[in-house]
Amino acid sequence: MDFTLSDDRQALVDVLSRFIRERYSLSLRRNASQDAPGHDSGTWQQLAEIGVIGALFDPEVGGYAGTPYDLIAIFETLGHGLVAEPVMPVLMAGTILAETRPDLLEDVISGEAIVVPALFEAAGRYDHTIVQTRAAKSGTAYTIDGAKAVVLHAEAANLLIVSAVEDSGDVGLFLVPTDAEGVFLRGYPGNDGTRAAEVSFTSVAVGEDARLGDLSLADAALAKGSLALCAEALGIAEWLKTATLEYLKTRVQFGKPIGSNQALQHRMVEMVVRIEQMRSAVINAAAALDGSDELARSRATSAAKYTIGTSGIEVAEEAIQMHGGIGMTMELDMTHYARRAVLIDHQLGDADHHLSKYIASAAA
Amino acid sequence: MDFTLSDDRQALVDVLSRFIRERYSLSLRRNASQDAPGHDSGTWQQLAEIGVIGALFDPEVGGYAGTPYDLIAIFETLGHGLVAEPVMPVLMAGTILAETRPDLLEDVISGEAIVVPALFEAAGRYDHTIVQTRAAKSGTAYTIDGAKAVVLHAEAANLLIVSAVEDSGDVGLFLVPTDAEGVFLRGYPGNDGTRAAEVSFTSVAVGEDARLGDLSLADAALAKGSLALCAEALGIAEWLKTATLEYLKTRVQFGKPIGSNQALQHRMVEMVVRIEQMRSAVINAAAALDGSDELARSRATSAAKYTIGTSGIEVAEEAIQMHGGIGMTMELDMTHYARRAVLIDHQLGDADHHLSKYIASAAA
Amino acid sequence: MDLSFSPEEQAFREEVRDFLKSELPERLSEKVRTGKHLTKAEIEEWQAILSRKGWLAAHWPKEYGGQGWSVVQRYLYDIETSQAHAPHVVPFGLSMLAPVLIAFGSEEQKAHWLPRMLNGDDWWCQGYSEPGAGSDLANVRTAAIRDGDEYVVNGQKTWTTLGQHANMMFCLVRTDTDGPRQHGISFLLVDMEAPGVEVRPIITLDGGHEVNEVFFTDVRVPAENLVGEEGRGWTYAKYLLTYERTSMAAIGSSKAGLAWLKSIARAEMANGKPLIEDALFAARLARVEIELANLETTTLRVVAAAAQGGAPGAESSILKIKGSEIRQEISSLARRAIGPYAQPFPPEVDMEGSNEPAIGPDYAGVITPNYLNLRKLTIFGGSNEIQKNIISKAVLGL
Amino acid sequence: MDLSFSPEEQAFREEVRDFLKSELPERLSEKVRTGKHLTKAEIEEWQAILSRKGWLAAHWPKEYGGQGWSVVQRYLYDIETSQAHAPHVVPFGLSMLAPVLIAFGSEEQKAHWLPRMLNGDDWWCQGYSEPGAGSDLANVRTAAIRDGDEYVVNGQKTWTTLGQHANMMFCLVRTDTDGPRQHGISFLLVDMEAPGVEVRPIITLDGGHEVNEVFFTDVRVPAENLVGEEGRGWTYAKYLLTYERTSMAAIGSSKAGLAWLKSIARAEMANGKPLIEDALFAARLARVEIELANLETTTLRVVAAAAQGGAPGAESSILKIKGSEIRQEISSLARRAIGPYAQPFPPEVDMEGSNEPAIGPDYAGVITPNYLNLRKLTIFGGSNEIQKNIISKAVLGL
Repeated sequence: MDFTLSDDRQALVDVLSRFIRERYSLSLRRNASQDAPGHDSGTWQQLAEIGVIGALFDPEVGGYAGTPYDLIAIFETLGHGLVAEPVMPVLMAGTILAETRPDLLEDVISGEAIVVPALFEAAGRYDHTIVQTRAAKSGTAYTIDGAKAVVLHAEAANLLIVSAVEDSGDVGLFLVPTDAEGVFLRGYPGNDGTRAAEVSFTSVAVGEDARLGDLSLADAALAKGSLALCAEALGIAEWLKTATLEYLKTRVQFGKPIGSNQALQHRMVEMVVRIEQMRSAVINAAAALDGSDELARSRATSAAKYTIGTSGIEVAEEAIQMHGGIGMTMELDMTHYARRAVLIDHQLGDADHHLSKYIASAAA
Repeated sequence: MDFTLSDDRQALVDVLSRFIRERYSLSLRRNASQDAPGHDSGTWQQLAEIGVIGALFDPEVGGYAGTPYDLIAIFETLGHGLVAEPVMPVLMAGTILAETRPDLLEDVISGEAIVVPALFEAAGRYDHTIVQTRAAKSGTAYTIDGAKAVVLHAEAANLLIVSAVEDSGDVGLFLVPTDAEGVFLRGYPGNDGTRAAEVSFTSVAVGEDARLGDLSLADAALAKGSLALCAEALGIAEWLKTATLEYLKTRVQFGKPIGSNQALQHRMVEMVVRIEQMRSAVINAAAALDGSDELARSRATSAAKYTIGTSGIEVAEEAIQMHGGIGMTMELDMTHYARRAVLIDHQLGDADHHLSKYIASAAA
Repeated sequence: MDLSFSPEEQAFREEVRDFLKSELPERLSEKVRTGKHLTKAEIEEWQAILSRKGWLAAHWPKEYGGQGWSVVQRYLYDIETSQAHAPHVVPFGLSMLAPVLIAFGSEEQKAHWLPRMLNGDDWWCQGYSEPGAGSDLANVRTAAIRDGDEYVVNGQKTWTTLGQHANMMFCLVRTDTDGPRQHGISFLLVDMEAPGVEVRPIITLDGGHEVNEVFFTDVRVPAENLVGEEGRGWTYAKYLLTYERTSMAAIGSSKAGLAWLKSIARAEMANGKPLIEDALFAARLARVEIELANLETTTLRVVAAAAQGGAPGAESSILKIKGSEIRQEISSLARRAIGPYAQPFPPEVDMEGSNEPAIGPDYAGVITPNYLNLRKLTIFGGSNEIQKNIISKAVLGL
Repeated sequence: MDLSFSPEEQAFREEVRDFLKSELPERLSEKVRTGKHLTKAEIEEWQAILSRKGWLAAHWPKEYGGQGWSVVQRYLYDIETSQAHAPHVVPFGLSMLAPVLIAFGSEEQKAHWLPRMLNGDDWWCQGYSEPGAGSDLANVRTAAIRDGDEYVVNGQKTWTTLGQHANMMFCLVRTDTDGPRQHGISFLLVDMEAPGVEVRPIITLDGGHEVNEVFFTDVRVPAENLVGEEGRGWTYAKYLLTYERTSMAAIGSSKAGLAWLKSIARAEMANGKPLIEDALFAARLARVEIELANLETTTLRVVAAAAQGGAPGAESSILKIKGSEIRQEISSLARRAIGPYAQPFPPEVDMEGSNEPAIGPDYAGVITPNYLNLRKLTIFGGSNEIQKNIISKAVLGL
């Protein structure tokens, strides 16, 4: 039993942390999200160069790491730096490509290509199995019609992995270039500084080789994506804790640091307890993902996303409250972390969604 | 709009309060609950004499008051004194008798007779409409077979009002003497100091006139009983607040009153806020009961029972916690109030039961 | 005990309803209902309608152009206007400065400023908070030094709500630095268009511009703009803080918000049925609805006590605590209700109305910003922590 | 990072399981599983079985008859015994006094008392708390005055768990009233059968008799029963308080309690279906199950740190806080689960087993008393408020 990071993993975290500290900033993040492509291409290239993209994937498919423990190390660090680059979507898409088109991964790992999944639709809410987009086959080609909702970093992508109902009634996954005729992206900034888009497909023609496989390929991608979000939320929560603690110690009101108020001290302790539990939930999810028990994996992933969703928001709200008025302003880095902490719950299924999944799997 | 007590009502409260202060005690209460009849007959007679039983009922049926506002004044006072007499069951039974056998009320009001309802069965949990006890008719007589669960103050009663399925399949209410042949009472003290019994009926023969009417007669009785429990819980919560506040001011630890701890101050404030909301919930239920809108009555009753159930337990648990070690002992009056506060939630439907009812009525 | 309103009060309520039905433009109420921001012109449009009816300052004494409404009437009016989604009247002049002027202002000040309020001539803002002071309002450092017939003001105010629209500010300034710090504070009326006044926006975490910083550099203010006596400003400010406390429960806003939330929960689908039928979501909705019904009666109890002459004291802090918690909970539930569409940040055009279709359901765009914006409720107006300190001390004697 | 146990640890776990399967009498485990109280004889029966196996004091160093288990082994042992519903070993001698004796006792004391513990000759109780002291353990007023070869002890202890069974007590006494109050405290072993010792029961709010008051009137204690140096008792007591902190998370007890709760929720019917299928109840169950799974890993992280030589510090207060909250929540849910049958107070015969049928379902009788009894978890052992103060100071530096 060992909860420490291996030397390799620690080295990667150190490099990534230093890169974020020295080369990334919230102003760069803010500017990038205002317009397409919605992220900073220079940052992306550098993330690829220092090996972060490669570390998402297995050596078998050309990556450098790729275990669930690598993922939590990377995403906790990205969360701590509030990096708004398409790492999580690329992890998901890459996970699908690794199974289906490993030849495409090389360009992804080098940073030349960005592939993101487009799996959710407006009518489906958090359920990716509700699909209305259609892929009609004629001869050796497919024609795709439909729309995908809140596709994270769609504008940054060269390729989308799109779920669509085939003539058989089953749902398949298709590789669709974002610049294909009939693909329309309506991009927007997110309330958390992550850019996304509504994506519509009107008679989009793709070849037979665009079909990657069926929807079940998405399961592993969604589990890894959820783990990544959980780890990111953990990094954010740790950052919020540090910032709030610092504020309690330095902010003077009525002649003494506000941290001398016992009521705030006890609430701060509750925040710390929550964050320790969040960390354990993330570790549990990683361990389950590392194992082979399908049910345990699904349960631990949902347990983690539930824990992160509820506690992450509590931490964010307490951080804002304890900062008082200044905590209401965009000027403060803290509020950007808090916004992201809240919105993470709205990606890949919120706490309610995952609690229900957890309960259903217990009954199963 | 007026939230003050009328002069008559205030006078009744004053008399009852003085009686409790001067003549009632927790040791008397404790002794009485150890064995049948499970309450103190002397106290009961005096409650009748000072008009408390009569004040439960309408002048039309021989009582002196009987509005929902009278009920909350009486039961809040009884709660504040932690009186464990069968007032609430008698209110419920009397409400049914007032509609069906007003001739029997005179003895109830004078304190000579005690009638209590036996409406719930083990399989029904909090749902009184699930009835397995049967009343078979032959000629002009009924034969009753079955069992009732946790019948409050059954041993104190001369008569029970028993729900039973008739040959038609409908459920009727029957008046059954506790000393009738075939009635067996297994009495026990409650965790809250209220005595109750498991009651079984084996070929119990009653006459045709024992049938009071159908089960819907119980609705008004249950609503009034719930209101009474809510008001009692309010009186208990107020008592717990006062006792805890006093303790915070006088108990010295680490050289200062524990009430100087801001963390406890803020929790004490939360207790106060809860109790103000409890009081409003009780008033809302009384107002709805006073009105004629069936749906509003059901909703406000369930809202109050839900509020009382959740907040009453919170108040009790906080009172114990803030008293520390001494709050764990039977020796302290406080713990008896706290136990009753918790167990009230288990009578006439708990917070979950009433929240579900509330939601169902909203959908209706 | 009697929870019903008197026939006169019922009739009044009907009158308010009728007025709203006929006079409140749907164009405005629809924006309010769906959480959109109103422009300055729209707010002024509604205030002019109220002014014509004589209801813009109805809570004022009759002699100054008010209706002399009772606390119960004011409560009913608040509830009805909120539930009809009428725009909020900007309270700074009408509800915050006016009572101070009426109680402590000179005859000249009353004669000059009160009719201008009724007429919509001035847009007032409040200058209490200063940077770093937080809930410690007596921590006033903005200096006003007497120089002949004028004060020269230097310093900074912050959290000035809608200060970008204002032409006048009432503010606390320090006229004396000796003695207990509450004593050297004075209450001054400052022309925002005077040289040396600079207003800078504060963008809040919802991305909105509602509050501002205001800088004073050698701003000259006529001495006649001093309200009451020099050095007594803290007394006036405290008088104002206890004024209109029952409105802090925000029952009307919460009721309107809850109705809107329910309509959203009926429209959203989760697991193949309307979200409002989801057991966990329905339970949360029911809990907050019950809390709100309880708080409405708690508020009425305070109102009734005030109507019988009892001044609402520290108990009204209970209304502030619970009222803010309920409004925040409703806004959180709305955010949860819209699922993935909590993510898109609405461009300005969406907020103001545009021809482009909304991103996601048309109600979704404002929900997350509203949730974020309402975090302020437990911070501003005396944070909930401060309210708990007040109750602990004043009510519980701890 | 590696969450798995080593092959050796896995093998150890299997060994514990096998032992429990073959040696733990079902008569005892069934009582533990269903929350019944064990008699003194039953506790001693189980301790004798453990003693024969050499596991009664397995955590002791080998030289004293222990197994020298690692922290991981101790953790696994705790989990397995709890989940198998083995009776709890009375910790006062074996886990609380013994470490102090081993660290600070004389050779004579170790040679005399430790084998007697393994042999079950003594039943130890703890004499720390005094009336009115609460979580302020240094508030010791029981006086021990040296008189030749003896101490004469006068005073009172309270909350003495299972003191009614004990023949020996280790306690803190005041041997010096000058100087800082921590300094005059000594650590003394007292024969409970000595003249002048009186034990009076405290009935707790669940109606049970678990704790006692102990009065000392001119009790003469041989000076050889002083542990370590006079005046250093506070140091020894604190050493003991930080010992075995990870067990405060009570993971094993909570897991066993949760399993029992689920079996009850499957048996109880609500609205025509098993309670466990009720959406609100299922959600509460799932929440506490998730919290527990998280806490288990939090505990393992502390255990792993300790295994690598890091001493569990104030972080273990986190385990106490969360562990007690989870156990209380499980006991609350059990109370809710049994509905109206939370009401009957079980007569003594029910607790000890009798031929009369239970009132209501057979699992119901002990549930409410257990819920009430477990309120102690957040009060005793350093209240959760004290734990928060500790974390605030020691971990957060506030």
